[in-house]
Amino acid sequence: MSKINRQSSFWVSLISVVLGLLVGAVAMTAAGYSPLLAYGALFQSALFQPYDLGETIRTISPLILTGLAVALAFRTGLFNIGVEGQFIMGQLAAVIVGLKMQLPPVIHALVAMIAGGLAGALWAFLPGLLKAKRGVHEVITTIMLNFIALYLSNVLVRTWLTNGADSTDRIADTASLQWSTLSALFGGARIHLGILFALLMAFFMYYLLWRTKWGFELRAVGFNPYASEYAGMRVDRNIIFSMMISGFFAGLAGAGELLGTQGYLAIQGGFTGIGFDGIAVALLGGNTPVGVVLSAVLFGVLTYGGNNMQYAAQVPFEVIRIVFAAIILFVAANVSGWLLGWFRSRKKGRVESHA
Amino acid sequence: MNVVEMRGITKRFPGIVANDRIDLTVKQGEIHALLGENGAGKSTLMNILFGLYQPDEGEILIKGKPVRITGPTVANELGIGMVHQHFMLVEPFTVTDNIILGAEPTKGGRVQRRLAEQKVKELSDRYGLRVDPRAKIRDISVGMQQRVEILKTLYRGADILIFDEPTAVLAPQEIDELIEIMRHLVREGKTIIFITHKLKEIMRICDTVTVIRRGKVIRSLPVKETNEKELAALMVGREVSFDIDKEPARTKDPVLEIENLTVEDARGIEAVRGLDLTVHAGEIVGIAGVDGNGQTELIEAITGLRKVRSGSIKLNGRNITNERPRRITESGVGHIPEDRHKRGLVLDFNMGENMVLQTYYQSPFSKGITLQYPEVYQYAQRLIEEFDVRTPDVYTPARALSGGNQQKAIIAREVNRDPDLLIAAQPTRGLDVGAIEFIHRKLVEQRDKGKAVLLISLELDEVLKLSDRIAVIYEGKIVGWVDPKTVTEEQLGLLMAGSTAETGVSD
Amino acid sequence: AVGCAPGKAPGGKGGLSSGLVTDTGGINDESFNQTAWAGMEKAKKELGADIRYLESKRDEDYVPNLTKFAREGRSITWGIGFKFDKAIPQVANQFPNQKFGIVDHNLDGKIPKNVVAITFKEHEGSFLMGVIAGLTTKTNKVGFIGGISSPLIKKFEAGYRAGVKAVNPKATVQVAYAESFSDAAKGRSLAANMFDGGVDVIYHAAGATGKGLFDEVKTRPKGKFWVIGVDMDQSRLAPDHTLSSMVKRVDVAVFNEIQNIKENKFDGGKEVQLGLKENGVGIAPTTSKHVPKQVLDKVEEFKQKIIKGEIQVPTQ
Amino acid sequence: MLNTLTSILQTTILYSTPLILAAMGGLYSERSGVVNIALEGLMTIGAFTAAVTTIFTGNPWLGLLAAMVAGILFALPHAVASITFKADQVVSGVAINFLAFGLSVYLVKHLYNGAAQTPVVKETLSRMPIPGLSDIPVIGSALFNAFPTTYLAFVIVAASYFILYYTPFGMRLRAVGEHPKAAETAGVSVIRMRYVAVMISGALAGLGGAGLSIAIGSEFNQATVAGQGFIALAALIFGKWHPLGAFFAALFFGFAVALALIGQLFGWTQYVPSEVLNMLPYVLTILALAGFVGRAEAPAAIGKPYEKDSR
Ligand SMILES: Nc1ncnc2c1ncn2[C@@H]1O[C@H](COP(=O)(O)OP(=O)(O)OP(=O)(O)O)[C@@H](O)[C@H]1O
Ligand SMILES: Nc1ncnc2c1ncn2[C@@H]1O[C@H](COP(=O)(O)OP(=O)(O)OP(=O)(O)O)[C@@H](O)[C@H]1O
Ligand SMILES: [Mg+2]
Ligand SMILES: [Mg+2]
Repeated sequence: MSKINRQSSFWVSLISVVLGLLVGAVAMTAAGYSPLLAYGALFQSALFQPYDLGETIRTISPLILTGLAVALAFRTGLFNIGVEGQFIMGQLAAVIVGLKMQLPPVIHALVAMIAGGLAGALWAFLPGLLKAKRGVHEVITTIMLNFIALYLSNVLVRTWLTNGADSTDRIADTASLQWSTLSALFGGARIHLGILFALLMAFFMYYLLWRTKWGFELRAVGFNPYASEYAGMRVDRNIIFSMMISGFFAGLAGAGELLGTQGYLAIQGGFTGIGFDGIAVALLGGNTPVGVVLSAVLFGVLTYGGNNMQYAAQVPFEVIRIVFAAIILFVAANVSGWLLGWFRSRKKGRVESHA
Repeated sequence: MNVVEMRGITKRFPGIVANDRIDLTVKQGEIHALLGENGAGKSTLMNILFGLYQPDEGEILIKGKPVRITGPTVANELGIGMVHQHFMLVEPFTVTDNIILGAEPTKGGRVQRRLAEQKVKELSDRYGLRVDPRAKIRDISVGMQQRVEILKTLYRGADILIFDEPTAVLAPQEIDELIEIMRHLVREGKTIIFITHKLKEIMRICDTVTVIRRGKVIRSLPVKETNEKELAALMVGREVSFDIDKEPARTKDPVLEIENLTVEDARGIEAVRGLDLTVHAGEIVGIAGVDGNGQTELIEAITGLRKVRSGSIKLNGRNITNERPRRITESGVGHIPEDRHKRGLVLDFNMGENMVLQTYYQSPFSKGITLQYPEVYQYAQRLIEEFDVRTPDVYTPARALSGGNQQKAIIAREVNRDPDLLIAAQPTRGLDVGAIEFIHRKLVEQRDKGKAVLLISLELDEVLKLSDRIAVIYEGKIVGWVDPKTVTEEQLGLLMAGSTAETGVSD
Repeated sequence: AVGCAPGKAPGGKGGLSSGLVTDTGGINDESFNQTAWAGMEKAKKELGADIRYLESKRDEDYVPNLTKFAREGRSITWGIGFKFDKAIPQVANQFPNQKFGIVDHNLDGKIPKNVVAITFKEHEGSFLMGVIAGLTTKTNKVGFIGGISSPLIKKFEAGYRAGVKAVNPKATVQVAYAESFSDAAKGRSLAANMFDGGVDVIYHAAGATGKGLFDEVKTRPKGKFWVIGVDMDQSRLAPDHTLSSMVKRVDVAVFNEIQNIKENKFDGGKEVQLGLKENGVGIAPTTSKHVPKQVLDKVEEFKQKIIKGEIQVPTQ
Repeated sequence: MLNTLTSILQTTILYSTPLILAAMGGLYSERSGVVNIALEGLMTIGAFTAAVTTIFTGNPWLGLLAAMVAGILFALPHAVASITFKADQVVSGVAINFLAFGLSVYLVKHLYNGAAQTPVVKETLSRMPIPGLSDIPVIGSALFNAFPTTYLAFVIVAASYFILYYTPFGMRLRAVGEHPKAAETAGVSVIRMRYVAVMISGALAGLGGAGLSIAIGSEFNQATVAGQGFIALAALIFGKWHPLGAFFAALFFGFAVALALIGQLFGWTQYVPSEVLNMLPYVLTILALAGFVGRAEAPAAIGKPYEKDSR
């Protein structure tokens, strides 16, 4: 796990991003599209209009949280591939609170968010427990729990939350994370306060892991459970704890999406993929809070702007996924570090030969 | 005839020249010792000879012919085999599979295990290397694992054998056996390069010794013309004292009292069976025994890392049986673990963090829920200076330190917590004489401060030198107590092998 | 907040323009998105409308996609599929001067003035499929495979059941839901098990899951095992085994509304229900290939009864 | 009753075949020490290639072959990144998943006029009864009237067992995954073994994917694989990285799916909602893991890039 938490420098990441965009350009050119037109449309639509900017930020918010969820687990030696399921549970809990409880404005939203976070934490508790007590690989349990969450959410929407409808009613306005002043600022976009939660959690993760004694334990257990046990730390408890915090982040992501963006919960035919994107966000961000935020911004911009590429340049959105893949590969294989090294040595060689 | 000639070998690692224009000449049929401090460059040189590393400069001649050894396969073809410092054995494989790996006899695409087992058997009979061809590596003793390593080289027809610190992990009997084996091999016409930190062994069986310091050859000379003191001085670059000035122990109240202790190992087999042991304040009790007789489980039981089946452990009169490690640590137990990489350090944490591994939550390192990093680093800085841990700074990850310095750091941490009972398990394994000297002094210091020290070591010398009393462990029981001042190594060896005590002092 | 001023209205004859936002199935989904687009293309050809579409990757994309067309000032912006039930009113309220259309949902009656909601009486079409199945089965066992158990799909099931019952009271209907619109393997397994259990006609409303049904039936003897398709004429998936398909004329609906706009006859705030009477649902033209005349006559007879209101087809 | 058993068995086999193939693929890679979370993506690319090739050539066998080749090609970047460039293997696997998914859907849209799925594959592989055997009651029509991919899967499981434990190649592969340095000193090239293993894994996962698009199903769309690669990965871990273990784990999963499906046909949905029935496979897997499977011993060197110059 040491390598996975390696922090790559800003330049290395930036070069990887540029290389990744180049790969996308090649894919587009090969298929006869115009990359310039496409990328132009992408960035223009993601950033230039207040409305789009607001929507881009909205896209970024859950990515930060699911990225943090994966990153925190990685930091503590766990692979939480179940963010997707914890996300769904977060949505479910938030919609239940949003529909079934009556509370004053701000409090209602807060309670719903916390309920979502806790539901995610609870959903991550089981894999944590099984890992800690029975040594069951968390990858299997979390994959299974993703599917269970999906079906559970669907059956509850259909039977308990509605009278057999496809989607629930809208949550009470008191529970909404949308803030009209903010939306108005962004041309009526669905930007919502979820972004504040996301940034807050990024700071929380930093503070927890690197400033508190619990974080010290979590990291120690992640790096070396045997030495942690020797040092008197409760390895099993820490595994469960870290799965639950990870799940909490994921649950918040789901709750934020529900209370801020959607406002209702619908029957789902499959996963949203925000949880899986979180894996990529975390890895690209080197599993640090700041890195996660930055890579979520990148992913968010590409994802939201990518929708416009098809419209403006007829380029299928999927080329964005190819770009993601290339960026991740380049960062992971440290291709840019390698290139930089090669470039420097060439420059040095030239200087020497001149001397 | 010179079978191996290495000329002007240089190998650089980032930030260090591990081998600096080294010349080494090994004659046919000799046992040639390589001696040097930790990090002197011995393993690096041998890895080059075995083709694992490529030298930056220099040339190698085997049996007079210049060669380029680009990989272990080439080395094998040249008749070079190596028994590595850290065993190169695949744990879940059988002995036979490990030996034939990479050179499997096949028929119709299928590995001929029957035939291979037969070959292994023949080889092991011929050289007196007892192994069970069908046993899994993870189930056999370290000694047998080493014999498997030797068989691996012989199976490939090696006649130049490199042994990198083979005795560091062996019990005395096993060392004797190994030495017999080495003599046997030489009689069969093999040549051996032998790395060890133990001067006694060099004096016992080697013909020539080459001393390396900081990557350079200091001297190469026939063993007959030198002695231990001179070798030690050559190696370290100064005089080394072998004797510890030890005043007689001033024993006080019992600190550790163990009664009728039973502990199971990882596989659920009883490893400690009704063991009794008492350690008093102000004494060092050594535990002598062949590896695998319950030492590990005993330590783990005392420190709370393993559940106790029955019996009791008391510390300063308080029952600590089956308490959590943290409680036990807090009640005054320090522990230098036998596996420093697995238990002792979080290699990816920096030195500062490692120095407070057990105490991070206490004042002044913690305030409320937050860690007080300035205090942590201050404290670590102090320890590092006090114990002469060689590290660039306290922010350096533990992984970057040499084995000796890692060990010093652990000892600094444990001793500084000022525990009433200090458990030292294999505290000097693999370390050079300089480091050993330092650690021995620290242990005696603790004793003199009135602490109880429990020393577990496979190194008989060490046990004899440091202990005030020696308990011999055999099959999970203390089978006898001996007085280190009067007992002979032979008597101790017999006891360790399970023969009932006829001499010895009672508890 | 009211959306910013509509941009320059896209060209097209008389400024007629229309935007279509697909649900997550995409434009060429061999289902209602594709049919809807066919209606748009007809509008382009016959009415000179400027047409564009946007595909949604996730449910969250509906609103920004609709907003995009609204801001462009398109004459009408469509949300295709019941999943737009929350997005359409939201955007319609933000852009009160723009027109919108939703397919497959009536917004529970609370339809904004600038929205037309188009629903289909799938149960009526499904009833006819039930008639065909009930008259075709030799084993008196017929099957239904649903995608996700949702009210919309239950409507198909209910109509089908009623149809079977009306012509063949002895027949039983075996029902299964794959809980997925995309798992062809599940669809195939369900179909295989139904067939092995004696069922000889299966109707589906399961999207791509239903394709497994065609994969399975193709491997079975002709003339003994039958399937019935949905949404479009699916006969080409298994020409020798497809009895019929229940087609939903989303294209007609979409085209009609665009035409209404052109002729200034747009009538928002209302649900437009398209049933057998309006030719919004019906049986595929290829039905006559395997279904004998007397059965087709029977189907026609029931169709007329439903149109006249003599038969009320249940919806659940 | 016997009929039901046959049905359950048949569905089990149908559903587990792709899982078995992909899990066998994962087996090679992971036993050599390379984590393969890319199974999902490799299956995707296999399914895509098989469908398109079969549509173009009309020959599903060519489709299978092409899927294997494509699987190998897509496993290569994973190998290069994680073996040569020593990238983190999880990261690189995740990247492959993105790449495979993105590229295949991108190409489908490009090739077929923006469609989200390929046209229907006409010449799919169909069930191949084995004369004689397929007439055995109960198991006959389930086991011996299966898709060619199923027979392939069975053969590959048996072959993998033999290869891993009885051939030099398998011994070396396992050694490389347990203790690469030991293998290297014994003259085995760790790098080459791992490359080969990852490529085999691509071929088999590609084959598993092909089964989905040209045997069980007859098209490729973005939901064709839908998480089955991850389930295959789970089966591999569940089966403790052993060919037979993974095989039975995949069968177990298929069996649970079969129960859920057949349960519906028995009208169990009167008592429980169909969503709950469809949860069954996942719940059963967790119960099995928690109840009696427990701790799994991964290959010791798994996930660790091999660096020659280190200890
Ligand atoms: N792979 C490597 N990368 C970087 N530095 C290395 C590497 N291997 C060895 N070194 C450095 O080279 C020097 C020589 O190491 P070597 O292992 O050869 O010492 P040694 O004499 O065998 O020590 P010991 O007695 O502890 O076994 C050490 O300072 C070590 O730090
Ligand atoms: N990959 C590497 N990169 C950098 N330094 C390395 C590497 N591998 C080894 N070293 C260096 O090797 C040295 C440790 O080697 P050395 O052989 O002295 O340890 P050791 O005494 O053998 O440890 P032990 O016997 O406990 O395993 C350290 O100085 C470490 O920095
Ligand atoms: Mg060494
Ligand atoms: Mg050493």
